[in-house]
Amino acid sequence: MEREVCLVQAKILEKYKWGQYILFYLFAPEISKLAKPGQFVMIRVSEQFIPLLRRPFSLMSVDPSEGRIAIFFQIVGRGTSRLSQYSPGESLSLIGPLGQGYSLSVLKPGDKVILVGGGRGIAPLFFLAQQLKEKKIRVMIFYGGKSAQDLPLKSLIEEELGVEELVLATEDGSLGEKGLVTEVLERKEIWPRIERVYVCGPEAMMRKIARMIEVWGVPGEFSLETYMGCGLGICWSCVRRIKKANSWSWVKICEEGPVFPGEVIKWEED
Amino acid sequence: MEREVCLVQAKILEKYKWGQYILFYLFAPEISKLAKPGQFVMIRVSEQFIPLLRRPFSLMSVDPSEGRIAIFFQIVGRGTSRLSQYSPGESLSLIGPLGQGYSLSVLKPGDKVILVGGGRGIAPLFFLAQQLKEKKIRVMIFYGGKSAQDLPLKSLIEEELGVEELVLATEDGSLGEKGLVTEVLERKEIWPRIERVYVCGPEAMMRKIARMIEVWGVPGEFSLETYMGCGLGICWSCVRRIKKANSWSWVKICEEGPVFPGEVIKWEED
Amino acid sequence: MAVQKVDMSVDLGFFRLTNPVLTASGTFGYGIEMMPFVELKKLGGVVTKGLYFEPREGNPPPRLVEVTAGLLNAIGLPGIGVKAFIRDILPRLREEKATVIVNVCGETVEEYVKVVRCLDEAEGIAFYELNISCPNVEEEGRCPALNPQATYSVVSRVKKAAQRPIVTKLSPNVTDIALIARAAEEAGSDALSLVNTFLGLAVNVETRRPKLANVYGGLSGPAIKPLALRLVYQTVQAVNIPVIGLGGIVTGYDALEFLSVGARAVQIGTANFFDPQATLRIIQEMEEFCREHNISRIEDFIGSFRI
Amino acid sequence: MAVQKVDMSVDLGFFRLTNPVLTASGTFGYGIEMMPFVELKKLGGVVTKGLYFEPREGNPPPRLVEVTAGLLNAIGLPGIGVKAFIRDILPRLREEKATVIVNVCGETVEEYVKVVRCLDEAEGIAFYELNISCPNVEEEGRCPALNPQATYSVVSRVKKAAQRPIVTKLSPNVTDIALIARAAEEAGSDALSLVNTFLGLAVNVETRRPKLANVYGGLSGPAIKPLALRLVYQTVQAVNIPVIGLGGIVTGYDALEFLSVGARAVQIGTANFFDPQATLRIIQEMEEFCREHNISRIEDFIGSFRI
Ligand SMILES: Cc1cc2nc3c(=O)[nH]c(=O)nc-3n(C[C@H](O)[C@H](O)[C@H](O)COP(=O)(O)OP(=O)(O)OC[C@H]3O[C@@H](n4cnc5c(N)ncnc54)[C@H](O)[C@@H]3O)c2cc1C
Ligand SMILES: Cc1cc2nc3c(=O)[nH]c(=O)nc-3n(C[C@H](O)[C@H](O)[C@H](O)COP(=O)(O)OP(=O)(O)OC[C@H]3O[C@@H](n4cnc5c(N)ncnc54)[C@H](O)[C@@H]3O)c2cc1C
Ligand SMILES: Cc1cc2nc3c(=O)[nH]c(=O)nc-3n(C[C@H](O)[C@H](O)[C@H](O)COP(=O)(O)O)c2cc1C
Ligand SMILES: Cc1cc2nc3c(=O)[nH]c(=O)nc-3n(C[C@H](O)[C@H](O)[C@H](O)COP(=O)(O)O)c2cc1C
Ligand code: FES
Ligand code: FES
Repeated sequence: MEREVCLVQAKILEKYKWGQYILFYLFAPEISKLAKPGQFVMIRVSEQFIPLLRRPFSLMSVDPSEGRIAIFFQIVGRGTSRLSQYSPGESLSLIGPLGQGYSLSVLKPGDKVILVGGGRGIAPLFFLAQQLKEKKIRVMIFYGGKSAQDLPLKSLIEEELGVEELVLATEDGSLGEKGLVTEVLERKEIWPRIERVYVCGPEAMMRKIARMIEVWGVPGEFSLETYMGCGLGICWSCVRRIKKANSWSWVKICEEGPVFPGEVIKWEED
Repeated sequence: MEREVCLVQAKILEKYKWGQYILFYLFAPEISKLAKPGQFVMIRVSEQFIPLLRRPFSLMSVDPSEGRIAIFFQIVGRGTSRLSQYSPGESLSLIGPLGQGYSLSVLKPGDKVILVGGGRGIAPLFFLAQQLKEKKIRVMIFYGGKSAQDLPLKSLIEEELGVEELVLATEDGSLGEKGLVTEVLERKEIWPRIERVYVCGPEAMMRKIARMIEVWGVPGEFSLETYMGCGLGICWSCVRRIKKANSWSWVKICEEGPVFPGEVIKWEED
Repeated sequence: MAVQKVDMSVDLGFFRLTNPVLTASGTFGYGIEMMPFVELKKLGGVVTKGLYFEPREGNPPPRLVEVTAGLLNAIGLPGIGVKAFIRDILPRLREEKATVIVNVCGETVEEYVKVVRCLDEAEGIAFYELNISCPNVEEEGRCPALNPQATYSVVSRVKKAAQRPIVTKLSPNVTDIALIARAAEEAGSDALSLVNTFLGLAVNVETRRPKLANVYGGLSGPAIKPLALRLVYQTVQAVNIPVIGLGGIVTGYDALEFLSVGARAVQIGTANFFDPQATLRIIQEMEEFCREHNISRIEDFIGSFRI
Repeated sequence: MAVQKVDMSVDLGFFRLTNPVLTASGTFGYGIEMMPFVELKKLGGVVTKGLYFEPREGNPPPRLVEVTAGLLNAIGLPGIGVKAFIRDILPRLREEKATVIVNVCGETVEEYVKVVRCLDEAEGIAFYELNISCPNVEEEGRCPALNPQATYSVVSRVKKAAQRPIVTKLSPNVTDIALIARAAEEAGSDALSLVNTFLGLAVNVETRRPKLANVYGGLSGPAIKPLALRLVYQTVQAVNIPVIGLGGIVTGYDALEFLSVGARAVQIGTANFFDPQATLRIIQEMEEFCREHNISRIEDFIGSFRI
């Protein structure tokens, strides 16, 4: 457990904003060197006590040569709202990289994989795609949201990731195919050719995909979200039911996750 | 007690900063119309709960024709530090005007008065001098501080107030006469020609002046500072010992003050 | 199909409030101080600053100090006394058509009774709130609210004397609130209100002296909300009389938390200090919530909490 | 003439701490999780997460919710059990030269004794902290810490069994902390620590359900500091054994408030979650204060509070 984790002040280099979505590029060389796709950072959003706790955000893009990392987040409450007010030049206190990421080592060049991201869930998949590209894996991204506004990373994906296929899905049909990303995924009959699926998004979406791939026998990895008090393994707040030695245990997502293979996850019912 | 008091959002029009001293011009037409020198406003410095309470600030300058008011403050703690971070264009929640101001009605044109301000205590006296000027009262201002940096309003006083005499005093002698403002005041043998003294500053300074004028038999008015929970007369926190019907009572400074004649004030010993 | 008009009135059994938002004693003066900001008749009720029989000076300052997300106060219950209240204040509150609830204090049980008898003579008061957390009522400066027997004895004596309904205001500084709540109920209290402040201390490390002249002070404000809510919920489960909840309420959402666990009304305290219109805003926010959630009567929301 | 080097060590009588800053149980894992941030031997001591005899699952989530300036938690004391601790964790803490204090839990008095006996066999533990706020020890889910008799009975039984000194950790949810503190002292406790968390509740108004799966949770963090400080001061006055203070400490200044009222050491809890180096920073800030105020030994500052 002697992890390499850093506590750093990271300067905001660039900021982009699309409605409720924000993208920060930060200067955090130590973290950029250690980070693996699927890992996250804990960010202190206020030096005051409100909110008190750090907030977890996936690493969305990493460039160790420039010492840059990126986070991409949606404003959903007090903490993210406060975070969205920071500007380039200001610094944020970051802890990371934390958690276990997606596994890439099982893949070999030429393999074909699917990445499915719902809304802000695209964040860790972007970083994953960067690394898959380097490994010459053929990547197909499904990127879904309620409407066009929820897919702000479309252009960046097209420009930077060079993926084989980018399928967009919106519930209102305002961009890409109309429907839930899971429905669009179902329509495409691609499963037999797929080596692995990587998923991040709302619980309901992930649960559906987990069922789907069980049927097709394709291995999948899912990035779970829970309430995280510390991100460091010391508060025991972030537990989910995970199958271990054939029984369901409460497992700390911040330490053993947030990414797990589909078959060990107990999905939350609505 | 049917007071005219307003709760307003006041936009910051201009901001000036000299070290730890800040001057804000605010757009608050209702308050500007009602305000009298010596009155104050309660300002909410954070929409979060830290700090929780509003902070009291004297009205430092008022221009009803333009709907402008000014506050001048020193950064001394959390609240003033937070307040100092606001910028022109942003708005502040203000309640005012509050309290009883200095009495001017006793004076007639040609009368000579002294205003003694220590540090940030100059604030209410600036506004007072504006009105005394209109009433054609001859004004002499004593403005003291530790060193030159503590007298940032020097130029503004010279430019705007057209006072008969401005005496500056600094403890380190870096501007004006060297010594405590009370020492400088003592050296000038001016008392016999003076109708009234208006004072605002640290407790020790005010106490010394109160003793001085008692000897000379010159009436004086002093603006007191206490911890104010509300400024509205509802929390009973702001009390000082004030002589009423020949006995000392705990009196709410925010309602019956902050300005009192010297003879009714019980001074705090160090 | 959304609800247009929400019925915000709540029935305490002995009194129907036009809405569930009252002011908390000691945080709204005698009411009239707040008239520049609040039309008093729009409130469920105005609870006055605690009144003893005689005028009182209160503690020496500092009486109040800000702490993280709260206040510590040791004001010491200064006030004008019950006669001046009836003479100078009450007529103006009546003019304003305010629902007046008088917070009653006493240094002895006899004084409580004396205050209530005096108030009984006056018109324009809806009911009384008995502040049984006043210091010095029993020996050793401990207040009756900490002990079921003492609570029973004060409340039953005052209840017998009073011609108006009585709400007993409980202290949170106890191991088992249900015990105290039941004692007050058995003594005949018509309703309960809680919480009063939590006993706290703040030290100035430079001077190594207490920040309050009185040494200890009562903690109020957002910091105490989860504790107050727990105590209110436990009290609601323990008694059959109405419970009025308070402690750290700043928003309509906060107030709804208290109603959800079964409080029939709420009081707003510290929030008045930084937002003098907090009471009106909270009423509005609650109404808004009801409209959005198709709740036509706020009473339907009360007690909706399910574990 | 300013003090160059401050002697930060404090004597608990049965143990001398290199400095007065310990971690609070349940907020620093088993210590090793925090090695990326804190050199453990620089701390006065590491208090472990509460240990039962067997491994435990803890409560279902949500287990933690943020409230204003604090947390509500109902983690439910999950853990690896005392044997795994001795086998897997303790050797690594010893390697790090950490001063190890084990927080001991039990569902029954027998379990407390069993845990302590098991730990007695192991080397590298400085002393024990008895968590008598564990639920379910007595009937009705109430914990021994709320009652002087129950406190006496657990503490005296464990004290007799244990070969190492025992610090009893008290709950703040009581009317009279002095009663409980004296019961623990009489039962032979070598020291006391307080406070554990304050019982609270938070409701999701949308769903009308508790925000924590366990319904109630314990409040910690800056919100509770004035309440904790009051309880620590009252306890110091009530007993003759050393008292360790905690509750809402975030800065060296906060820690000094506790020492000023007589605590001989402090524990840092919630602050670790948002500032993993809070403990080291607090030591530094305290040292800085001592240097600035010409205090050469931190022990000279302890108990310097004057009313
Ligand atoms: C490992 C991990 C990685 C994440 N990566 C990203 C990311 O890259 N981009 C992004 O936009 N978001 C990400 N999230 C979610 C993000 O942490 C939450 O949206 C954020 O903490 C909400 O904070 P808030 O103060 O704005 O919301 P709050 O005001 O605290 O709550 C608003 C809503 O968000 C929910 N919420 C609060 N905290 C969490 C949490 N820790 N996890 C899940 N839901 C929560 C609340 O239940 C509530 O419904 C991630 C979460 C985890 C656990
Ligand atoms: C009627 C009145 C008018 C005032 N006018 C001005 C003004 O025009 N310009 C100006 O700079 N200051 C003025 N003050 C003082 C100003 O209100 C305080 O400096 C300010 O509230 C401190 O807030 P803070 O959060 O920065 O300090 P805190 O962090 O709260 O405390 C810092 C220091 O200031 C002291 N302090 C805190 N609040 C008060 C208070 N209400 N009164 C006195 N001391 C306090 C504390 O005891 C402490 O020593 C006035 C005060 C009163 C009562
Ligand atoms: C400055 C102040 C004065 C108070 N005076 C009284 C009082 O006179 N009588 C009383 O019963 N409660 C008094 N209280 C307690 C409040 O009525 C209320 O119970 C407490 O503040 C908790 O509510 P809050 O968190 O909304 O402020 C006072 C509280 C404060 C802050
Ligand atoms: C998430 C969490 C877990 C805790 N677990 C324990 C525990 O296992 N044993 C214990 O005695 N106290 C436990 N506590 C209480 C703390 O040790 C401490 O008493 C309390 O949090 C107050 O201190 P603080 O305000 O500095 O956090 C826990 C507190 C928190 C927040
Ligand atoms: S978030 Fe604290 S243990 Fe996982
Ligand atoms: S400041 Fe509240 S009564 Fe004066």
